[in-house]
Amino acid sequence: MNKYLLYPGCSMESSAKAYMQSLNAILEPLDVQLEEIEDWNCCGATEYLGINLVPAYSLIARNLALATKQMNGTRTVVAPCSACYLNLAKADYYMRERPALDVKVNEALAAGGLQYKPGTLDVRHLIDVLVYDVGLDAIKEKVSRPLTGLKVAPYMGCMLPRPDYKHRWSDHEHPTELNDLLLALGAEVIDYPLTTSCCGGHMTQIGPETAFELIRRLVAGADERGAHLMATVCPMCQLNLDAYQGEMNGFFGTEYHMPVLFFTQLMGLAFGKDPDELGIGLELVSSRGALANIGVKVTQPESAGPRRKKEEGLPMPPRLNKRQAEKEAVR
Amino acid sequence: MSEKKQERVGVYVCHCGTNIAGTVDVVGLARWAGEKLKHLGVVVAREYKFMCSSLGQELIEKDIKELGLTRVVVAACSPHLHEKTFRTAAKNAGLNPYLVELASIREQVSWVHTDKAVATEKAKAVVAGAVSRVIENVPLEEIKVPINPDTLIVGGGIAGIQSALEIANAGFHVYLVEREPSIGGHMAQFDKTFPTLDCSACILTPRMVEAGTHPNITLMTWSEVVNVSGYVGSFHVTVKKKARFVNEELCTGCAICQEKCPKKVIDDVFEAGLGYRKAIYIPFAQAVPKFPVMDKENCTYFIKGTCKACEKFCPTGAIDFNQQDQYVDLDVGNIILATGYDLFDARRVSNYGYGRLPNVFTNLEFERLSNAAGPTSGNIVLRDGKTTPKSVGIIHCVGSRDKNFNNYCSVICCMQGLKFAHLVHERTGATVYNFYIDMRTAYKAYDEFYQRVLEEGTLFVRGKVAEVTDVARSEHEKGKLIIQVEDTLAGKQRRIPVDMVILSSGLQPRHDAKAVGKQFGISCSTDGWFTEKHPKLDPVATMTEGIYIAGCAQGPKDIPSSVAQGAAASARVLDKILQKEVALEPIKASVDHDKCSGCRICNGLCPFNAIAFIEDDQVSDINPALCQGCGTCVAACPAGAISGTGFSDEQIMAQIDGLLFLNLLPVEA
Amino acid sequence: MTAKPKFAMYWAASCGGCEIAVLNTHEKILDVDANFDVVFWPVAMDAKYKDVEAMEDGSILLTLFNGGIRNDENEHIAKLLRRKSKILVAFGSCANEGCIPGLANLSDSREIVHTAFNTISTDNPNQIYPRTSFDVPEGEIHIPNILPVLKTLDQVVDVDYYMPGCPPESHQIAAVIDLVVQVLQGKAELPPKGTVIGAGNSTVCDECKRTRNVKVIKSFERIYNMQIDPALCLLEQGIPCNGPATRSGCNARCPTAGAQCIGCYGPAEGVVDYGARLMTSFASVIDAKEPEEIENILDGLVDPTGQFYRFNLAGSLLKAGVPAWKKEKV
Amino acid sequence: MTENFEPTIIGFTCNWCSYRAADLAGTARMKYAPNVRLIRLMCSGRLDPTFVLRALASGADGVMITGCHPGECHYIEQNYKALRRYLLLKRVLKGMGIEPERVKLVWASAAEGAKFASETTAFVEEIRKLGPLNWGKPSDQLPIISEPVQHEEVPA
Repeated sequence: MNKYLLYPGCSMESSAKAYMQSLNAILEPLDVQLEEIEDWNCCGATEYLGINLVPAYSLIARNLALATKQMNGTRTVVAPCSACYLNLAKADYYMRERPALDVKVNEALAAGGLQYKPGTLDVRHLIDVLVYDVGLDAIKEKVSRPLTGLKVAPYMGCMLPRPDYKHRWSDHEHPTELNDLLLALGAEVIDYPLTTSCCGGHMTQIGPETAFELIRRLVAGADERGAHLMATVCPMCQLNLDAYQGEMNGFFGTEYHMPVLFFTQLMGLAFGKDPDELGIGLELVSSRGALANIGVKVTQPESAGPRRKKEEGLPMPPRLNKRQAEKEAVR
Repeated sequence: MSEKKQERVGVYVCHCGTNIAGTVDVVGLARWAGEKLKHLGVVVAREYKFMCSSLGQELIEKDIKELGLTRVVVAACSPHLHEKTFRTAAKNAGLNPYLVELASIREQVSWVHTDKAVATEKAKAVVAGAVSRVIENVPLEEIKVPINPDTLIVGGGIAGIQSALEIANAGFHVYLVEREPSIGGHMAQFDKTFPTLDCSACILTPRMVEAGTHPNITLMTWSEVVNVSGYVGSFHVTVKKKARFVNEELCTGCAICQEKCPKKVIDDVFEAGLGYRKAIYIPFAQAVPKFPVMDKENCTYFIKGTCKACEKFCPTGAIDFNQQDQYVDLDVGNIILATGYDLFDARRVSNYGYGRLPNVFTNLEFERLSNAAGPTSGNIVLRDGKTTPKSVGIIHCVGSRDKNFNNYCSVICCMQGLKFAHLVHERTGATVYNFYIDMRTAYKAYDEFYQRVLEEGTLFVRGKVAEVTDVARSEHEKGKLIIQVEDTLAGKQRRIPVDMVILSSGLQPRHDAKAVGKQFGISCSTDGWFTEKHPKLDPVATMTEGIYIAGCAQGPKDIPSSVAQGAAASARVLDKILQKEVALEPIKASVDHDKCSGCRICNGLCPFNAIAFIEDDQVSDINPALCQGCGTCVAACPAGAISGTGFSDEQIMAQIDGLLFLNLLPVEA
Repeated sequence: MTAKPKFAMYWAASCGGCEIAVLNTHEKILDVDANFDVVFWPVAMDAKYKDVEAMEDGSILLTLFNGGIRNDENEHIAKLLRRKSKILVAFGSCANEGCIPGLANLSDSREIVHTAFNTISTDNPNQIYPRTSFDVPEGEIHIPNILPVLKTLDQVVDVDYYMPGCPPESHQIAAVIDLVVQVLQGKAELPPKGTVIGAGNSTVCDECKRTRNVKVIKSFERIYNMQIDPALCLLEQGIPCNGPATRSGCNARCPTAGAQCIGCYGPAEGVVDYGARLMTSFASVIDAKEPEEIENILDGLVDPTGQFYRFNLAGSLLKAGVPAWKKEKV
Repeated sequence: MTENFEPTIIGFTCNWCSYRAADLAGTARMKYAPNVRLIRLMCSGRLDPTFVLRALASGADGVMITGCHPGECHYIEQNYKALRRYLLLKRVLKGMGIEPERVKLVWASAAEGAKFASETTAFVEEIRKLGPLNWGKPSDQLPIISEPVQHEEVPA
């Protein structure tokens, strides 16, 4: 029995419901127990650290401080989200590196009657725990419906393997953890050199055009290399690639259809779980077709792609199509 | 303790121009020593501008003679610089050299402190320490050991070959031990050599042949040193001659066995994995010696028990499947290590895609690729074996000058990159890009070569390559390798599509360098290269007497430097041989048998096996010739039965008290 | 020889074991009586300090002084006997190196008194503490004042010979008595001043019969936790045996009996600090290179200070009654 | 007592690494605290705990032991012996009531002049914080046997 503290992070209850559902579904067969940190708060995501360090770190450290209260037997905090994982790990690391910061943060925590001694906890990402603690052999054992014939693009995302504070990952540019896991599930893993390229992060909100290009590269790369779907380990990556795929297509005038599932969902499938139980079908780019390759029927209705807010106020011209514009420019 | 023996000590304070006098009140210091250290036996204390000058030395010699000094303290620079100078001076004046102590008031005082008062106080303490210590010094005589004129050279690369020839030509015997089936080393794999572009084989082969046929050289290839004992002058070495399964007496090197052998194996040593060899093989045409070796792991007979094709066809019946490894014992006086380097494993830089992207090659692979005797007979083609590249990118500093891998510069890559650029250009007319951090083309005629390659039209991009990928972002990138790099001269990101990428993998210490170092009793630097005695003034000697290093074993270097070092090392060895005997520092440990209770605590402590246990008398004993004088056993003996010359308990404790003398003054007053 | 030469024996801070060891020489004690006129020996006979004070300086030929200098009475008598004696012998571990009483130097003298008069082991509800002087109808009475640290004899007065052991082995005492008698009869010479007598020059291992090999210590054990190989060196079995650093002369009694040597014969000839020798030799043969490993092994040494300085503390560099550098100027 | 207190420290160096590091610091004119007075040994393996005890007993406030980095010992592996002795010595000092921090082990290769300088200065500051050792104080302190000290239990 492996027991860990869980820091779910905001998205697990909203945009990444499917991640949470599928995670819960595979815990029992893998004999893993996760205890949620009580009264956890936002990790500050990718922005806050860029704005004001001390409050940002204090915000993160609060979660660590809370976690220490619950560590009976375990000192490992598991985060399923890459951004959460990185932030928690980062806070722990820099508090140790910079005593000054440690002092300031602990002053802040003290205000809430909390304190955290850096190094007390071991912050790890879900896949790290599954691959290295539970182990690929144990996972293999549980596979009852191998994903044979399903071509998967393993997408780790950019935040997970770097910076690698505790030298956990096989490689920083081309980590193999996700490949190995998918292979263990029987899937056919395509060579996907983009595995650690950026998904655009919150650029979708700040500079959509930049984000679209980044998303395009990832989707196109997977598509050209014949992937049926992409596997991801991070809610934000999934959200960007899934929810913005339609807009990206519109922007470039392309017609990619690349479902993006969480690796836990694929594990669930391989363990013979029912797709519904795994939140399959919640994705916007439907995996129905892709999963048909391994004879998995997705019962849930195919969603109508990204739901847009009803247009209000005055009409506006459609978004400029870059390619179109170029063609016209030529003339 | 010191009061009882009345020594007559002379203290000499050096100004070292202003180096010391600038920060230390040398005159005051000398006066202080003369007055305050009287009770220790100081009879004269002088200061002088340059003690190391002949006049300074004469000053000391004169006092020794006229004032009958029995001990001398020179307060000057570090003993590592001038200890010898002043000891010799004392010797000239008839005083045992080991009764002289240097007090380092330059490196340890004047150069590292600024406040004159403080510096002077510290200098006083240092001098008091030296005076107290020198009183406890005892006269020592250098230990002389004979030098065996035979020499062992480990590693048959160009450096080792050079050393061997120099010594052999001087008329002394050399054992040249090589791990691989043939001597020649990396140089034999190369095609052309920079900057002159003369063919590597053409200039190397004659040397190899000379080494192979020289009456004074015993060549031992396919062999490894398994044990080393002894000390300078008389090392005992055991060499393992791995079974060749070929009788060298009978073999004529006709290579029919190789021809007939049905088993093809990828040759990842000589062909750098780019070509094939047979299970029984001669690594390359010009191999020395010419005898083939059988690779037991891959030989069908050893695996299945049948085949023996080689045996059937061998005209002289030289194949011997029952051959066993042999162990040969050698006695030598000196040892030269020329064990060379390993190539950095480019797969570690995963973002360059070596091992993942077929058309990414390493520098060594390219050497074979461009080599007329190589797998493609010199055709520069892609991994598919036929397509000629239209554009080639050469990436410098792969694994070198990189905090993630090796911090050091691998020295050869820049020139090698230029050489490759020239060869590609000349043979394929392809566009060539060089991606470099800095171009380093020092040494004779190197920069001229750079100019030449520039004129040939090779393109140079200054910037560390971020990534080599096959993920196209646009049509014209499709099917190419895209090199993503920041052009730091143009100040922008560039994506340059090419057909072929060559990685200038850096040089690394041999994977087993540390173990080998331990075996021969020499140390490695943090990078793993063998440590030389002095980085500038003694680059081929090591801290261990009688062991020398040459070539890349000591650090990355090109062929000319390797050859120079090989020659230099043999010059050092010849000097030892011609002296016939060598004087060892008399800093040794010895056991007082009356006090020794034979508890055997010390027995396991000596890495040089100098400590032996005498069963009959139940006491431990130290062989002075083997003892290197580290003093670990002295410090470890529970009975205080082991004493060490030069650094005895008495000397050190006296020095402690001396150094603290100033602190004690108020208490005494 | 008209009058027999005078003999004295005194105990300062000690347990009395030394006197017993002397009596334990059996009939040899008669030689003492036969050859000496015993003038002062508080344990064995009645005599007053003033009698000794009355003697003329140097009139006692031989004084065996055992016990450490714990209070000003000890110090006073030490100085007195030094004046009165030709040959003053530091007799037994206490006088030589402080022995068990010397361990008190690890604590402040106030703590010591406090421990003696007011801890759970003492029934002293009214917190009554001794006074150095007190007025009674008969007049003022004095008790000796405790010194801040226990000193060895030679930290207080000049000593002629040292005879180690807790207590010195009777056969060694006998030998010494023989020697002195021989000297008296002009048949032998006295050893040079400062010599250690009644002991060997080497260490206990010299007399220990156990077989010894190259030492590699993987762990330190406490003797009651394990099955001891009766023939093998105890240290090699992980038992911290002080034998290797302890002066020979006792015929390796303890190791022979299966218990580790605890070092009562003190350091070997010429050793400056007894504990240091043990530290350095034990540490040298520990079989570990990583700090953590080493610390784990060292954890097996419960109370290293006590292990290495049980007998030698007052005579050691750091816990000597006076700082080493002062001592040298004495 | 501790204000403007200048510690006196004895430093033991290895002839092959740290002593050369000190030389290098000199040739490079690096400045560091003047409180450390060096003694050259052939190897940190020569370091006999007696020397450290002697230094502390003779008026030093701290002792710095330096040697080659693990695995780089000029005598192959003798610095490991120094390490082990050092770790044991610290335990003994603690038992004697001396702050173990007064003795410090520093690895410095011949190339690490800068490290030698900075470590030295750092150690001097550490000792300055600890204050003077004043060894031999117990014998100066006078016993007051009639007034009990104010704590219940003292380990006897």
